[in-house]
Order: sequence, then C-alpha cells, then structure tokens
Amino acid sequence: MLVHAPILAIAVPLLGAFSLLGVSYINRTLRNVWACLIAAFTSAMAVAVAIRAFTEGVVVYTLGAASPTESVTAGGFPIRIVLAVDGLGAFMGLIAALAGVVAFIYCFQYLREEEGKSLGLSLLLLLWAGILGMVYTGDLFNFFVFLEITSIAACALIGYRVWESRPAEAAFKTMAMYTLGGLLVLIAVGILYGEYDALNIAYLSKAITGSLLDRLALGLLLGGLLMKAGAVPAHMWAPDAYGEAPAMATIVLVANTQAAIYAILRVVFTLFGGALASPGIGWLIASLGIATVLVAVLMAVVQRHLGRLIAYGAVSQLGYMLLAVGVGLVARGGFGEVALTGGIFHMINDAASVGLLFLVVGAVRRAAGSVDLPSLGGLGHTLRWEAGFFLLGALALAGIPPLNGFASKFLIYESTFRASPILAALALLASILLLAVVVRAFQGAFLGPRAREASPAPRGMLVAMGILALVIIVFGLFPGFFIERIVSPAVQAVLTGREAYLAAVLGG
Amino acid sequence: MSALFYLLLAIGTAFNGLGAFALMRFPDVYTRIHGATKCTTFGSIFSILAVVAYGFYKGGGEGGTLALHALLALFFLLITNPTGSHALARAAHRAGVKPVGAVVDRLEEKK
Amino acid sequence: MRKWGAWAASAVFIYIVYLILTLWTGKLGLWSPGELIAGAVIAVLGAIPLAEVVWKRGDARLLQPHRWILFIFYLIGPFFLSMARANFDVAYRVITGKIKPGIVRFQPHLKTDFARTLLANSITLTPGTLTVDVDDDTGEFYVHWIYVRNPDPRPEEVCGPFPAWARRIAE
Amino acid sequence: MIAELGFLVAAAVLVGYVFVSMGRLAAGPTTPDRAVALDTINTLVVATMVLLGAALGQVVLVDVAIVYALLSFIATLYIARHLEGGPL
Amino acid sequence: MSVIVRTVSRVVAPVALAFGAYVIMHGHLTPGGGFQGGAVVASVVALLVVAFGCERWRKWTHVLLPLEDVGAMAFVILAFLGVGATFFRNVLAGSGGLFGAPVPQLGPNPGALNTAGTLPLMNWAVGFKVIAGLGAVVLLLALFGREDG
Amino acid sequence: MGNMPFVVSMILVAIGFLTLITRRNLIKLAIGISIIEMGVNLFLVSLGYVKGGIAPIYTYAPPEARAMVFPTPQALTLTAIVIGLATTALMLAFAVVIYRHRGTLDAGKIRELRG
Amino acid sequence: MKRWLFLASLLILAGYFIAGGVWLRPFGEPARSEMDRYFIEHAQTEVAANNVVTAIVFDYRGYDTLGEATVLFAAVVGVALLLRRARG
Amino acid sequence: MTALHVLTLILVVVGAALAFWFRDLLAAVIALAGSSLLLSLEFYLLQAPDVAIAEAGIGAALTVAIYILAIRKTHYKEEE
Repeated sequence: MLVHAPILAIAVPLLGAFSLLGVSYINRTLRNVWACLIAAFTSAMAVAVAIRAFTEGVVVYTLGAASPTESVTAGGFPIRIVLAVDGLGAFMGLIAALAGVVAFIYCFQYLREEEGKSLGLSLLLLLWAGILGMVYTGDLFNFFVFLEITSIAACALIGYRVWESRPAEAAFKTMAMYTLGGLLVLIAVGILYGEYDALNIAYLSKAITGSLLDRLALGLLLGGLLMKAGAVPAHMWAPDAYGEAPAMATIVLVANTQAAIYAILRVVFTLFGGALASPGIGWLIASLGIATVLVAVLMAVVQRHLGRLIAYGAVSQLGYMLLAVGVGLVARGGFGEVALTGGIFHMINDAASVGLLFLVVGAVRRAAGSVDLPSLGGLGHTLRWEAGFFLLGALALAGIPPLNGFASKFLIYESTFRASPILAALALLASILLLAVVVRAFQGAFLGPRAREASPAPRGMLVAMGILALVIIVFGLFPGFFIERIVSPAVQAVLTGREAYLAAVLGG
Repeated sequence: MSALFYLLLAIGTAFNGLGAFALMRFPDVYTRIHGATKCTTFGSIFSILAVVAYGFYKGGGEGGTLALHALLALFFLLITNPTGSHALARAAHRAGVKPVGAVVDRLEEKK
Repeated sequence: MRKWGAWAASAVFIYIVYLILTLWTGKLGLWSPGELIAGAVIAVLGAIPLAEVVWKRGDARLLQPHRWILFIFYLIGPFFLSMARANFDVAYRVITGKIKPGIVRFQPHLKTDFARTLLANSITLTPGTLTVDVDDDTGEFYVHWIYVRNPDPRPEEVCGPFPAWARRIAE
Repeated sequence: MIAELGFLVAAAVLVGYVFVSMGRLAAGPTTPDRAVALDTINTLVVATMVLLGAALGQVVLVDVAIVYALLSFIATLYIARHLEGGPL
Repeated sequence: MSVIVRTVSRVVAPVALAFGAYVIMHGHLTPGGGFQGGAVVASVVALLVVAFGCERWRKWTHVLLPLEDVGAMAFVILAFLGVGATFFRNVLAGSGGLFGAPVPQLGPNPGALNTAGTLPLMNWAVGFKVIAGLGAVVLLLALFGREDG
Repeated sequence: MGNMPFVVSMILVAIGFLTLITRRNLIKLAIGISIIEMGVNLFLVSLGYVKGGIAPIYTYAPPEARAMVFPTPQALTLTAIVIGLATTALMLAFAVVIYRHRGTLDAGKIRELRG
Repeated sequence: MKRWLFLASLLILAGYFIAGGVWLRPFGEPARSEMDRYFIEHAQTEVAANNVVTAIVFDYRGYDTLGEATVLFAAVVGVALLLRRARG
Repeated sequence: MTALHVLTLILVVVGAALAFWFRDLLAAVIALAGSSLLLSLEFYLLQAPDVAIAEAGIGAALTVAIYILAIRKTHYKEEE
C-alpha cells in the first residue's frame, strides 16, 4: 500500500471527484461522508509520501512498469512517466494537504446545496488532485497536463457564484492568463523534446547543455510559470480571482500559486541546475519579486473591497517568495541557503495566514452579505471569533514577531540585505505599509459602530479557521523545530539534491 | 491500366478546378453555390473513383479496404454536399440575400 | 411494437455500416468473429438512442429490394448523365457569363420525406437548378434556376423525369 | 508505381484550387459567400485526402477523409442554422 | 431546418455513430481511439441538436452527465487493475484472455481485433466519457437561456 | 523548405498573440487562444516528422517503408487538442454568462475589475 | 501610446518565437531518437498494439491520458455549473 | 510532396490571419474552421492520422458548433 502512496494520493481524489456526482444522486449525506473519506485518505497518503521522502530520500514510482522502481529501460533512458518526490515535492504535498483539508472542513457548511454543492466539491477535489499531481510528477509533459487541470478546475471554481457578474469576468481573465501560461510551457516542452527526445525531468537535466534553444525554453518556462503564479507583469488576474472566488477555493488557489513557485524552483534548480542556473536569472526573479511586492502593496492601499484588499496582500506575499527564490539563485549556498529557507518556510506560513484571512472574508460575506469596506463596520460585536482570527491572520501576514510570518520574513530580509540592501529596505517598507493596510481593514470591518446585522459562522467553518490559527501560532512559537524537520529537507533538496534526484530516477 | 487512372484523375481535377473558378466568377451566392456544388461533387466523384479503381486493381485486403473506405467517403460526399448547399441557400435567402438580377422570386412573394 | 421495430431497423442499419467498414478483416471468411460480435454489440447499444430519429412511420416500403435496384440504376443512369450535363452547363455559364436567374415554384406532388429529399438533392446536382426551400405542408419546391425560361414552370421543365423517378423509388 | 505519382500531382493541383476558394473566403462580400467557400474547401480537402491515402500507400489514412466528409456537413449545418436566425 | 436536412440527418446519424464506434473499437489497429471516435459520436449529438432542435433532447442532459462519470470511473478502475504491479500496468496484454492475444506477426500485418490488453477497454471508457462530455457541453450551450427567450 | 513548419507554427502563435492584444471582444479572445493552440499543435507534430517516414501504424503498412515518424509528439498533441477544446468550451461558457449579466462582450466596457 | 508599446513588445515576442523556429534543427531530421525508437520497436511485443500512437497514449503514457480525461471532466463540470445555475 | 507542404502551410497561415482580421464573428469562426481543416490536412501530410482525425472531429465540427452556439447566445457583430 505504501509503495503506491504517491499515485494513490493523486488517483484517489480523481476517482472521488468522478464518483461524487453519481453518489450525490443517491444520497446527500452519503456524498458528504464519501467526500470526507476521500479527503482524509488523500491527505493521509500525502503525509505518508512526505514521511517516506524525508526519511528515505527521493521516492520514485514508475507508472505502468513491472515494478515501481523500474524507471529506466535497458538502454538507460526512461520511457514511462515517473513520479519522483524529493523533499521539496513532499513539502509542497504537505501544504496542499493542509489547504485541502481545511477547505473541505470549511466548505461543507459554506456551500449551499441549491447552488451546486456537489459540482463544487467535485471541482475542489480535482483542483487538489491537480496540485498534488503537479508537485509529485517527474515528467515535463505530465506537469503541463496537471497544470491545465489546476487551471480549468480553478477557473470553474472562481466562476462558482454565477448569479453575480464579476466572478465570471474574473474567471475569464484568469482563464486567459492561465491558458497562455500553459501554452508557453507547452512550447518549451516541445523545444526540449525536439532537442533531446526525452520528457523526463531528470534525463533532460542530465542532457541539457545550455544552448541557445535551451535558453529559449528556460525563458518560456519561466514566463509561463510566472504568468501562472501572478508575478508583476501578469498580476492582473490574481486579485480578481482571489477576491471573487468562494472562500474555500481561495485557499486552494493560494496553494496552487505556490505550486507554480515550486515549479519555478524545480525548473531553475533541477531541470536547468546543471547548465543555466546563473545569477543573472536570480537577479531577474528577485527584481520581479520586489516589483510584485511593491505594486501589490501600493494597490492594496486604495482598495475598498475587503476580498480584493486581502488578495493584494496575498500577491505581495508571493513577491516575497519570488524574492527569496531569486536571492537563493544569486548565491547558491551561504546566505542563499538562508534565503531559500525563508522562502520555502514562507510558503506554508503564507498558505496559513492568507488562507485564514480569506476564510474570514468568506465568513463575513456569508454573514453580512457584502464585503465592501464602507458598508461594513462593527462586525466585531457579533462575529467575535472571526474578528480574532482576522486580527491573528493580519498580524501574521504583516510579520509581527511572535507569529509565524515573522520568522520566515526575517530570514528573507536578512539574506536579501546581504545580497542588496536596497531590495531589503524596499521589502521592509512594503511590509510596514501592508501592516497599516490590514490594520485599517480590520478597523473598518470589525470595529466601530454596528452597521448591519450579521450572524456568526457555523461551527464547521470556525473549526477550519481554528486549524489554520493553530498552525500560525504553533509555527510562530517553534519555528526552529519545523525548519529543521520539514523545511530544511526541502531546502537541501533544492540546493544540493539535484544529484540525488538524478541518481534516484535514472539509477546509479 | 495507368491510362484509366490518369483519365479519371484528369477529369476529376478539371471539374474541381471548374468549381473553384465558378466560385470566383459568378456574381452572387446562389450562382456560386450552383457552380461550387455541382462541379466539386462531380470532380470528387471522378477523383475518388480513380482511387477506388486503384484499390481494386491492387487487390487483397489492403486494396479492398482502400476501395471500400474511399467509396464510403464518396457516398458521404454525395449525400451531404447537396444537402449542405441547400441549407446554405435557404439560410442565405432567409438572411435576406437577394439573387442578383433575378427575373422572378416566388419565395420572396410567398412571405 | 413499433418502438421495437424502429429499434431493430436502426440496429440492422448500424450493423450493416459497421460490417462494410470492417470487410476483409477475417483470415478465411470476410469477417473475423470478433468483428461480428463487436459490431452486434455496437448496433444493439447504438440503436437505443437513435431509434426515435431513424425510423418514421411509412419507412417500411424502403426495405423492398426492387426500390434499391431502381435506386442504383437511377444513380448510374439518368442521374449521372444529367450531372455530367450540369457540369458542362456550368462551364458554359462560367465562360460566357450568360445567366438569367430567378427563384421559381413548382409542385411535384411528392408526399414522403425520402422522395422529397431525393428529388431535392437531384435538383441541386443537376443542370441549372438549386433547391432553395421546400414547403413542409404543401410539398412545393422553390428552386433557384440559373436561366429562367418560364416563371411558372411545370415540374418537367425544371427537372425532367426526376419526380417520376423519385416517386418510383421512394413512394 | 507510376499511378501514385499521378495521385500526388492531382492532390497538389487540388490544394492549389483551395487557394482560389480561400480567395472567395477572404473576399466574399456576405457571410453566406464565405460559408460556400468553406463548403468548397471541405469537398476539395476530402478529395485530396483520399488521393493522398492512395499516393502515400497507407490504407488507414483514408479514414480521416471519411471523418471529414461526415463532420464538415455538421459545421455547414451550424453555419446555415445561424444565418437563418430564429430560435434553435 | 428543412425536411431535406432532417431526412439526411436521419441517414447520416446512424452511419456516423457506426463509424465513430468503429474508430473507437479499432483504436489499437487503425488511426483513432477513444478521443477521436468519441468526438465523432459527439458530433452526432451536435447534428441532432441542429437538425431537430434542442428542446427534444433536453432529457438527455440527465443521462449524459452521469454517463460521463461512469466513463471516467471505468478508466480509473481499469488503471487500478494494474496496481498489483504498478498503476496503469497493462495486465491483460499477453494474458490470452479477452484482448490478450499477441500480434499475429511482427511488422506490417492486417491486425487482429483481439489484441492489446486493456487498450480497447480503455478506449471504450474514454470514448464514453468524451461522447457524454462533449455531447453534454453542446446540449447545455444550446439549451442555455431558452426559457426566457 | 528548410524548417518551414516550425516557422509557420510560430507565426500562428504570433497571430494568436496579436489577436489577444489588439482585439477586445471576448469571443475573439477565445479565437485567438484557439489560434495559438493550433500553432502549438503544429509545432509538436512537426517535431516528430522524419523524412520519408510512414505513419506509426503497422496495420497494412507498406512493407518496403524505411522509417516511421515519431509517435510521441502525436500522443502529446492528442492530449493538447483535447485540453484546448476543454479550455475553449469553458471560456465560451464564461463569455455567455458575462453577456447574460452585462449585455456586452467588449472587454473594455466590462473591466470594472481593472485594478 | 500603450497600444504602440504593446505592439512593439509583440513584435519582439514574435521575432523571438520565429527565431526559435529558425534555430531549431532542420525539419525532418531529429538529432536524437532513443525513446521513440524504443516505442516503435517494442509497441507490438510489449503492448500488442499495431497503432503505436494508441500504445503510447494508453499504455506508456496512460497517466497523461488520465490527466486529459480529468481536464475534460473538469471542463464539463464547469460548464454544467455555470450554465445550469445561471438559468435557474 | 514539398510543394504540398508549402501550399498547405501557407493556406493555414492565411486562414488564421483571416480569423484575426474579420470583425464579423461568424466570418472569423468560418475562417478558423477553414484554417483548422487545412491544419488537419497538414497533419495528414506529416503522417499523423491520429492527430488529423482528432483535429478534424474537434476542430471542424465541435469547435464550430460551440462557437456558433456561443455567438447565438450573445452578439452577432464584434463591437468597435
């Protein structure tokens, strides 16, 4: 059973998504139970894969071969699709599992039956499976396919609230950007295939020589993935999508964006790690990251829509991660390692804090019927828990010391300062500005006189928010423990794990 | 035997070309449909018949399959082409395209 | 009962098409047993959704074999000849540009769908004429005539013997 | 075999005719004109495909032509249906 | 559409269905397979919609969506068959049973239907899925917004 | 001839990008994405072509054939085509829903979300 | 102004793409072919399928096909969600 | 053979350019269908019959169908 854990973590949610509609025709309670079972099983499998990857090294699973480890044929080249999970992939799997479980707990009471709950659950499972497939795969074309699964499932979820106009518009915009990004990735895959007649990441990584075409492919891959992640020149879709998607989808969308960052890491450090991972690309990514941070924070100042405000906050956090990746690439080892530690640790912190904020926004939308800041106010009188969670998430987002955001952001600032003090100063400034923005949002929405009636969120939604709050607090209190246990293997997999990855997939 | 193929092919390409040029020469939609449908269908019949003859000449399962499948394609062309043209002509008339220089238009009178 | 008949007819039709497609697949016989079984299954299943479309009341007369022989004879003989004539006619019109178009109406007195379809498609493929519309109730044909000789023609003037053939084959 | 070269040449000529039809598709003053051009291109391409199936010596290629002959009809019907107007 | 189009559709629809089924059935021998044949058969749905109007087929949406689920699930379950060795292992190839025969001769050959293991079954699963899915898309788009004009 | 198919596929991609940038109708944007997908599909398939090769199918293959074209790009292209269709269908559904709410398809007029 | 900037960037992008097309190896002469030769040689013995493409689609790269089916499923579910809800 | 390739590829580009150029959405869809059809022919020439059938079935019939259904549900002309 555990041998098959990587594929079961992907195939079981797919099977669940396919069967969910059929089960929902029979009985709704049965469907809920079935969905819970699938979700629990999937996250258990993700955790199992993570444990194996952290303890035994790279987990390899060959699809369709006589045995899972038989990844290469007699000639020494892989022909079948290989799942290869190293520390980084396992870490991303954990983030996806966290996001998925929280989203599931949340959505059972958030979605309404008459709005198409079965379809929404099904799409959520598909999105989840897509993210897991993206981070576990060791095959470039397969990566593209799962990228498209996440694109389509995410866009369908963003357009979930069809009785309004703006979700559909946001979804259309997102769809266009995602599809373009996916097509750029596909062109890059085609170029690499045409040059080396292979699709396996490890085999390609060994074969890549750094020719002109390889540079072209690297540029296309980075362009497509940055489009998918929502970095600055292509960030227009992200606030709309985050702001208009239903809350439980948003947290998985955040995980999806981080999967794009994961892919950038994979491409830069593993696929092109041998030939083309030059500091120039690192500076490019870092400058894009700082631009994303600044633009997003400046845009967040003027927002009057709570969801979009938080969405811009989420985009700025993405910028921090890109900054860390860039700095890590500028100096491989030394302070680069610190930067990567901060960046990768920031991924899970970001998923927790931004996710918590979005869940609160969803609860507010459900309770008050609107998320326009001028029309809100005084919600703290009735929504006590939500107010507390919002404050917690906001402080974590801004990086206030006892919370988890501080630990990772501090690492990023420190390393960035050593690379370029100006960048570090800009990042710090943006962080302070962000703090002001979220505190103003908190004050506008939850404090002050009571503007309208609101009913508190049901218990299931509170439990989901509570899990994330717990993650924020625990990670903030014991950052060293988690960095050592789960972040450090991922960082090592990025920085020095390329040889181990190639050896595990290609044998010898 | 080759002479037969060449003859059929020559007739087929000639009429297909006639259809394409009729498409360019005629003044309005209906006359273009006339030219295009009649000539391309007739030309395609001959072109495909050349292939059918070739298939039967080759013989065996391979040639037989070639001939049969080509005949099937021909059959589809024969029943779908005029129908599609009819649908287009009817649609054009309903969309308000008048026949150029028509001496009589009974369908217009009917409405 | 009629429902079952429609289903059976559709199934047989699908089966025949499938068998034509897979001719010469067997080693000794024309079809291998696998193909026969697979075709049967496909025909039985595929006929379920299509039965109500394929079969209409009064189609049974199309199953008489002499109509098929007539149809093939018609295809090879008069139809093919007038098609050839049609093409030279188009060539003549393309070169000289001599046209006097118009849409005329005539009443061929055909009742069944298949007869009307056969006539319409024949008209479209033969000299100087193109079916534009068919009146569902009265069965009147509206034909675009590339060189109108008579604004109110009899059927024979427009399309020669085709209505008689259509009646013989499909009515 | 010599006949195969003949098929190839005929196919090339037919593709040349597609150019002429494409001119009508580009120029056609009304949308029905363009639809007629598309219909003509469909027929020409089906004929080309059958010819090429014989010329390239692979029987299985002819299936593509059958699919095309079937499905171009549906596209034409949709275009005609849209031009007619009225509810579907 | 006119009576002519409807009559021709009555002839073309079963032929296209048979041809699509042929393409799916012979996916491992001739060009085609589940997707291509499924697309051909889904075009039959499109043909019926355009020729006979979509109101008549409204009840099919309730059939097509579950059918798609069934096709997708069948595909995953066929993939799960190989989980004794690995996921997607072609366990039926060379087993001698259904579709388990070897190729009659290596190199060019006329092809035998009874080969290729799970491939024909997977073709059918994907074919069902594509038929149902694309047919449902066309029907849903055609039916959208019909109540109020 | 040279590598004309590659150049042509890239020209198709460029035409699609041009459509995306200069046109504002939502359905036209979907058409632009379709054009890009066509270009990418052509690129993939032409990558696998081998001079003088026959189609990678053994059924009734000519026995004197020397080589077969590469099958992998064709398999990849099949996947890409179906993904393209799914994308197109979903985008058009979004366009229809947007039109339902806004009464227009002009992206310039419905950019209330710009920001 | 913005439009011209867009067009200029597009021209650069198009030049980039087309240059990529030109730089690529000559059409029809792949440089390396281990994987595809393996597929062509082993499809008949390992999978017992005559059509190598289908053998790849459903056996060697069956997992991709699962993903593709999932994409289609997601699209159909999305369309059903959008169009069904907006109607009611 | 080479001439066929060149002709078909030029036609594909012409069709795509027309699909870009036409303001009338239906005309653009017709041009896209023509381009897709010729692309299918090019796949056929590149010895990829599987892809050609898929492109024929999906590009010629189903894409046109869903585009036209979407156009029916929205405006006919592209707005300036």
